[in-house]
Amino acid sequence: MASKMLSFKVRVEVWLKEGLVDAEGKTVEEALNDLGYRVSSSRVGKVYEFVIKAGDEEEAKRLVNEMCTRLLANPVKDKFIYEVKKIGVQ
Amino acid sequence: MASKMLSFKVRVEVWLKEGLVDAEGKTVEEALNDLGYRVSSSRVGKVYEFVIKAGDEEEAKRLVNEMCTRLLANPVKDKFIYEVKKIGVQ
Amino acid sequence: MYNKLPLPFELYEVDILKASEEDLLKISSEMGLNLNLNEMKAVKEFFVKRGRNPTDVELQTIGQLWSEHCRHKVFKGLIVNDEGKIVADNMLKNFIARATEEINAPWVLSFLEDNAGIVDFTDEHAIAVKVETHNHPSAIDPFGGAATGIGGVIRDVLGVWAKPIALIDVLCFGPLDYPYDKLPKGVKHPRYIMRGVVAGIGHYGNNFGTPTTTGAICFDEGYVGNVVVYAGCVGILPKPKYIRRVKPGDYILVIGNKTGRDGIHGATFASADLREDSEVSSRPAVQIPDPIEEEKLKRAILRIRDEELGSGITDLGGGGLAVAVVEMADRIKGGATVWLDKLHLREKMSPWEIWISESQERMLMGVPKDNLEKVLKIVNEEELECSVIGRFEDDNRVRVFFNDYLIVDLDVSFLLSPPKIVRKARWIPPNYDEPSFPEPENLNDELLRVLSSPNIASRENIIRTYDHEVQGNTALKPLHGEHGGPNDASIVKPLDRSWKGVVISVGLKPQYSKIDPYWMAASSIEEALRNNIAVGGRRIAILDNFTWGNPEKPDRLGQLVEAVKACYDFSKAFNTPFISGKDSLYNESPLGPVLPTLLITAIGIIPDIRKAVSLDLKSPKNPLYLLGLTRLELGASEYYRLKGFIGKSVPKVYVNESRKAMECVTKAIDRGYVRACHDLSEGGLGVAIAEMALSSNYGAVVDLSRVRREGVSRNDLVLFSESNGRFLLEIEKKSASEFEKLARDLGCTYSKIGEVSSDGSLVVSGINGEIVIDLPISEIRRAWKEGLKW
Amino acid sequence: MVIRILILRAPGTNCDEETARALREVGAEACIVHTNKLLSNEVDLFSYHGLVLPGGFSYGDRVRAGAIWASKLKSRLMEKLMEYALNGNPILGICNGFQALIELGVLPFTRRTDLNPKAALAPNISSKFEARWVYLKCHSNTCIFTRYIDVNEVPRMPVAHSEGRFILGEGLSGEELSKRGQVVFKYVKANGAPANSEYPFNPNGSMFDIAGICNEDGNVLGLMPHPERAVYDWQLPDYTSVRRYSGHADGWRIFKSMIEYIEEEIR
Ligand SMILES: Nc1ncnc2c1ncn2[C@@H]1O[C@H](COP(=O)(O)OP(=O)(O)O)[C@@H](O)[C@H]1O
Ligand SMILES: [Mg+2]
Repeated sequence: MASKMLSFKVRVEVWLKEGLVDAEGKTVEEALNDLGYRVSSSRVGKVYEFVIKAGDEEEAKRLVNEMCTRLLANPVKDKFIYEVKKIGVQ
Repeated sequence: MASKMLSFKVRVEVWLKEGLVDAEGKTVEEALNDLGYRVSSSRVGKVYEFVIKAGDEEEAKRLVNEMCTRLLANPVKDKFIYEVKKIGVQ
Repeated sequence: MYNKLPLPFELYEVDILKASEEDLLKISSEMGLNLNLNEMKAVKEFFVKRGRNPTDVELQTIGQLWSEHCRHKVFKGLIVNDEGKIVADNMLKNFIARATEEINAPWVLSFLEDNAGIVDFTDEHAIAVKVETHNHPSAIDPFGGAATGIGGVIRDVLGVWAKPIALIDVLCFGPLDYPYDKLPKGVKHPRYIMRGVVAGIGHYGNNFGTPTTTGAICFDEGYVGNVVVYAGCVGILPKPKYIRRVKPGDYILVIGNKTGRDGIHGATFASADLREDSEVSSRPAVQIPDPIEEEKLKRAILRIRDEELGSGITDLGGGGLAVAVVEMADRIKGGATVWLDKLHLREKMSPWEIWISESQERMLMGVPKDNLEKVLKIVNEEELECSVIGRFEDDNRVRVFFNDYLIVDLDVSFLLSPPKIVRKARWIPPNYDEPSFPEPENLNDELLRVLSSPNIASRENIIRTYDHEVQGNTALKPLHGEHGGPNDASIVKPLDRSWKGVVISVGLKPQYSKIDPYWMAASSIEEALRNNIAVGGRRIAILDNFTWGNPEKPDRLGQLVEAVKACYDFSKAFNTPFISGKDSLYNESPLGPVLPTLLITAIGIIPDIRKAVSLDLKSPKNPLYLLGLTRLELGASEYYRLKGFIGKSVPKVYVNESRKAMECVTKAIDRGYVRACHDLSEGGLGVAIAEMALSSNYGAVVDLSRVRREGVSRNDLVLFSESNGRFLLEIEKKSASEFEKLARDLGCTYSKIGEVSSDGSLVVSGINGEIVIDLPISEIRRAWKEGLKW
Repeated sequence: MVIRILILRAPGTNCDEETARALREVGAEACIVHTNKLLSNEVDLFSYHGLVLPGGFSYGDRVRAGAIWASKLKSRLMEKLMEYALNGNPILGICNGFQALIELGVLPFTRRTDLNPKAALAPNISSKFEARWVYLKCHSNTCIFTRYIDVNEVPRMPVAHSEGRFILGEGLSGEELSKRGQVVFKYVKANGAPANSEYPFNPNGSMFDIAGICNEDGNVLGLMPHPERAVYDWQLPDYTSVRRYSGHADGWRIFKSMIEYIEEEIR
């Protein structure tokens, strides 16, 4: 760990895979239509934002991908996308 | 309603306001650190995606803003951001 | 071999008439039927007699109905030893059911037959109970798997027209500090699994609105590759409303969720590549839980029940519509016609998928023509969807149509009688030594270490994420009082106009199966009973839930036979009938088989919940009595485990002693002698007294030399022996002599081993009179409360 | 004449039956009615003396706890509901019902001009569901629901929720609410000392330790704890230890107060 560590700002979005029932999405859609809006195809997901330390962008991406499969998403039912942006040296 | 209606793809993100403890963000951060990642400043939000019908982009934005304050966010604790993109004519 | 028929929907004819043995196996595997050669031959024979080939839907129907999950083939099969001699024939009938039949208790209203077991409660009401396993789904998706486990077992209880009043969750995980780098590929870390499972159970129970009152959690290396999730549900129903009078002509309704591709077994025609991990028999796709949908279902079902509009009901569980329709038709010794295209769907699916989909939150109901309109109105008011998909018939045939085209035409009796399987079993006891290590000098540290072991420490962090009081009827709670003491059982008072309570407890001793599965099972039964009796329960019925490894391996099956034998022996010996249960076999992972695990759930009653006894010490100077004999029985004990040993001397069950102790406790409670009571289990006497004290604001003084013991002469071993049959009681001081007389009259081994103290510490003197433990209760409480960090 | 109370339910409401039992225990007739029946005017709110929004997970607490329920009521019942409240009819929101009243903007202020919520119930600081008994201190002598509870008394009730962290909107102060008698219950320690945000006495991280508030007129109360689970002494978590039974527990007094108010002021 002697090498210099960089900080990266990470954004992860986790969505239920297509084909699985998104009950929350359905409820939201109904409620919005009740309120008089003409809404369809509603889906609900989660966003995570955090800062991570890594040696370089490659590593940061690898780590984030790992975190997604190990904790933030369940690859069996979720799909996820992420972005990693360098924010500075430590 | 005689006038032609357009469809817009909408994305809304809802986050707890800065200054309020984001308990879920904290829990995720702890769990990620448990797993050996060096993560900080973690926050968790919700994303909604849906399609809405409106006369034009102005109207679509106005409607989405309204939906956010009426249902998707509670302005006392939440902040929200949204994007509206035209996807076609009906 | 598959011939697509020229129809506007997907249907294949499968050429089985000309299939060779090899072809038969290929069909079974390509279609994901999971049938062996013998079974496939029986299928072929059936169609040869019919003189036609089956459709894919028919083969899938047979695959589902003949599955291990639905037919309990191992439990009903023939089991032989290495010499080919029969060791068991139909264990379900000849061990489990036989015990219940021989006991022949008049208060058992329905057992091992309907969706849930049913026992008498009051003049008007009965109690229904079911416990399920949901291991495989929870391994794949801990949150969804555990949640749908709860959802599924709730539907079993709704499936006997009962209202759910309590939930049970019993969970086994790998050690939370298991090294990540030792995990085989594809196996998730116990921490991740536990977080998901606990959240899933809380999510479903809390949203659905039934209190999760009872459970257990166990950690062992044997669960790293195979998480174990038991989900149970207790319900109540007015006896006259237990309606099962479906008649030919009654409509078949499916109420609830839209049907989609959930839980359809992994294999399709396209993906021929299955079973690369050959120990795992099926990998149902994930199921998405929706407790609110089920809450609506509950409302509708209870309204339909109260107005007596339905003629029969069952849940849609494993095997989906195929299994539910056939089993319901069989109940009336009749048949059914189904119009499969009428079902409300979420997506476009082929007929076989619709027929066996395991979409959650759906129920099947029989409704007489005249009541249809009223049922539909209720369903509508509860914002549920519903389809009339068929009609019951008086022949023994199940016929399924899709767009008026006949796609299934099978005999009900054929579907319910798969060829009997024959399996080999071998039981070779392991050869462990009794460990020898010096007696530790400081038992303070030993006690604190045992108390903070994850297997013993407080479960408060988990239990408080479950709503255990919704419905407002939880009279004795899983967490007692201010300090969250670990009560032995919980009590629910389900009726406003009666003081009667339902007492719910469990017994779980999987560690003991490392030494001997027979005594593991015996101990589990005995512990479940003792837990129940400790709070005032009686007239106890039990449920068995097995989680085992691959029964095709003789050693696994050998252990299973041992455990099943014990089930018969001790159910009979304690006069406690089995009313329901379930087995989950094939729990294997790259790390080997699951630790053989038997959950015993005990359902007792207490005539008046105001007489319930909790474990916390109540007032200083009251004497403490130990019932039962302490033996040198530390094999697979928590104490040995923490020292790195297994040992040999697994606790046995001495029925006579045990029954006397139980009778003594019940009588003493009824006569008002007992202020506090706790059973001795993991961690033995040391943990029991510590838990009683830490649950209260008092302390205790205990003298180990007064403990009635046999063959134990070391303080640590007396303190941590896990001998069965023991209770620790706080007796009202003024009743002490009456209590002793009662114990003597019953011929019960008892001894006054100390008393409640007011100075807030636990002081234990050893066999030779020296002080071996002196600890402030606050420190004991901290160790116990902080042991299970996650 | 009997006192009739409407208990409103929605899909996922799951504390309606025990709430009805609590009301019957104090002599009222409790009618459990589906929200849709009110929205469709099949049932008239004004034919009831009081309204209770019970606990549960209405519509699965999707979006936010109580948000969907509130939006359904907002879309078709808002004016009636306001009129009902302003007429002085008692309205009680328990747990999910409290969340809905906050989302509706009926609490903390029923008399107001704009429709936006002025408070929120955010996810618990522990980020977990919390089921535990808490001690409350009563701070209001104007709220009609505490006629049977004296100021500074310390009643005990269980909470069971994951979104109960009370947050007051910008520009509003707790003191101001307090002064007007709108802070009805605060979380405290067993001896009545302030919880001062300390977990688990304040189980969710609520601002000013607020557990329950009422409107300006004192006839609308919302609280996170469940009084309907503390109606009888046998529901207490240490019932077997105390052996000092009175028949009823503290939650009973809230329902009793409600009914007495109706008897004296409304009927
Ligand atoms: N191993 C077992 N021990 C005791 N009872 C069992 C066992 N397996 C099944 N049963 C009982 O047989 C009946 C039918 O079981 P099953 O078909 O598994 O029900 P379901 O499909 O509704 O879960 C139930 O009452 C169940 O409890
Ligand atoms: Mg069933």
